[in-house]
Amino acid sequence: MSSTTLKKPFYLRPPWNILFEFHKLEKLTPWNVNIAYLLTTFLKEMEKTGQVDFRASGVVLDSSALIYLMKSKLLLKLEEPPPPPKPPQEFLPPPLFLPLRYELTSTTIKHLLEVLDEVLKGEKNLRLKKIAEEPILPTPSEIFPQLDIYLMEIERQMEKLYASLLERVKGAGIIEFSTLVKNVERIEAIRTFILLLFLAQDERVGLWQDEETERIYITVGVSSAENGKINN
Amino acid sequence: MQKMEKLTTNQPLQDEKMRHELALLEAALYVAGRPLTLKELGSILKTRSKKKVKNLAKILMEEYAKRKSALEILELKDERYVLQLKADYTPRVRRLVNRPLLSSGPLKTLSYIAYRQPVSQKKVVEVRGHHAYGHIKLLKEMGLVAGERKGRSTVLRTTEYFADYFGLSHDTATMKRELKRVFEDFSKQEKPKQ
Amino acid sequence: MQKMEKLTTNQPLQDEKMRHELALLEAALYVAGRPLTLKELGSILKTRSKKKVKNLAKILMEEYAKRKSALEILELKDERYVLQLKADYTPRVRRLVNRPLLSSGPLKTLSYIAYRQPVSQKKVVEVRGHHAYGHIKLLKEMGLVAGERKGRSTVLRTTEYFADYFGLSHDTATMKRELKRVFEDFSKQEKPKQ
Repeated sequence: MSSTTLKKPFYLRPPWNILFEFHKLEKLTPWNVNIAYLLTTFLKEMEKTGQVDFRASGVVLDSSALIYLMKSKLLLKLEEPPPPPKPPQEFLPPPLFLPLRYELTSTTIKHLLEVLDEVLKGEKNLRLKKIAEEPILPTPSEIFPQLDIYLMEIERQMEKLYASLLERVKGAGIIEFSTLVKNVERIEAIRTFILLLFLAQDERVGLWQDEETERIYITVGVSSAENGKINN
Repeated sequence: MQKMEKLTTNQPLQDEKMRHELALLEAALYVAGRPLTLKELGSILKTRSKKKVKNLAKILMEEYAKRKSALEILELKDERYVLQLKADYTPRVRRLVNRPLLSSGPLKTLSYIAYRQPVSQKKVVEVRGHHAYGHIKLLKEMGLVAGERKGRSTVLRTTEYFADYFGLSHDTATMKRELKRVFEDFSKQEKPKQ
Repeated sequence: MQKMEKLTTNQPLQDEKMRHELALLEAALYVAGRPLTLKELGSILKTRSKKKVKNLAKILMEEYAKRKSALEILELKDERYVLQLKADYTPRVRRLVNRPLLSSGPLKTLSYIAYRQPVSQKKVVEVRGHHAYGHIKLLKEMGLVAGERKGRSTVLRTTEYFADYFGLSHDTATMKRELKRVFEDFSKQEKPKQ
């Protein structure tokens, strides 16, 4: 043996070295380690050589405890019921692709058009509903896309009002605004007035206001030249 | 073809009539895309003779079997006939089908249920995972699988519609034997490719 | 058959390969039930050679023409091929056809898209209600409608399959004119009844 071996304390040689090399200890089967023998011979050797080292004794104590711990853990494990035998691998059949069959379908272009008819009616209603929900004068950003529909609607209302005016004055004559909007809601009265403004602009009716009474009069079926203009 | 020629060599008119009837049967099976009964087929041929329809259907089946077509005509248990694509071709052309088909997940669940039936829903979910709940719902909606409450658990099995769809026996034991054969054929085909 | 034998007498393996390819073509045309392009057919045969596909399609067409089948394979003017029932047979078997292409909800959504296309998905949902999301998904799955992202919105239009199914032009503008015309004729016919 070389001199370096001689300088090493006895307990770093086998069989005691196992108690000082923890990484090896953990890999051992604890049942293969005879702790009683190792400890007895360790003490005897220490006495014999006179190399009394309490740090070494401490490490030996620690290692022994560790081996006991490993043994007791194994014992506890043995107490546990054995794991159930693994069930035989379940046979998983491959996916069952449904047979492919061509099937002529009964839908014709006539069906498509029948339902299209309904859908377009729905679309129209939606558009009208939207118009009704919108303020009479839409915000500028919305004017452009809606302009045509909006104007169309105004024109329709103008015609309606004009027809009703003609009927009420029996062809030609004057009617007072308050009479026209009697028993109608305020908002409806305002709408009627706006429509009258449009009609007046087209020179189809004349509007004028009595300065004293502030009453508004509408002339229908009389040429605009004969009509007074609205007085402010 | 040979058989037909033998039968009708001396009857050219008869032969032509038969060809027309065979074509009508083919047309009926093609457009229906589902199994048709002898009665339904008879009504297309304007005959009440089930025997006649059966004979013609057999001839058409044989003709299809002879030419190495991708299509087949099968006779199902209860004297119904169906024209369909041979199963071997399904994986290759599936993506051309213009209607929603079941994807392979639900189809795997279906084959498991078919193979193990009657089988508890719990077992199916255990083997196929939690997605199987959705698959089972879908398969029930399609009428391929039916569930029956037994105490606290649900037992699943395939329906008669399922058996018809695949041209399998309505008898569970026989069907399972038939399916086993289908799966074995399938694995044989699949393996060399991979 | 004769042609094939001549081509491949000395190549039994080649012959078998070709038979398989012909069957694949047949399978593709059968399940699609609509005209397929050379490209689509090529993708099923796993070839990029349009010439090869065309040759095979021609052979299959001839085979179909030879046997007096109720089915025919036609070549359309834009090099597309379709397997279909010969028109003569339609009236006789029409009453076996009872499954609609779509139920009424999705069909309505489809008709609206066809009439207003290209139309934003938002607009479709606005007019048809929230169910339309499901309808659009289905229509896409069935290859009747295609969607294209444009900025933050999706623009929907019908596909060639849609045009083929209803016998309309592939060109959107022409199709819309056709639809409008048919629709107007239809409305005129309908009104006197009411």
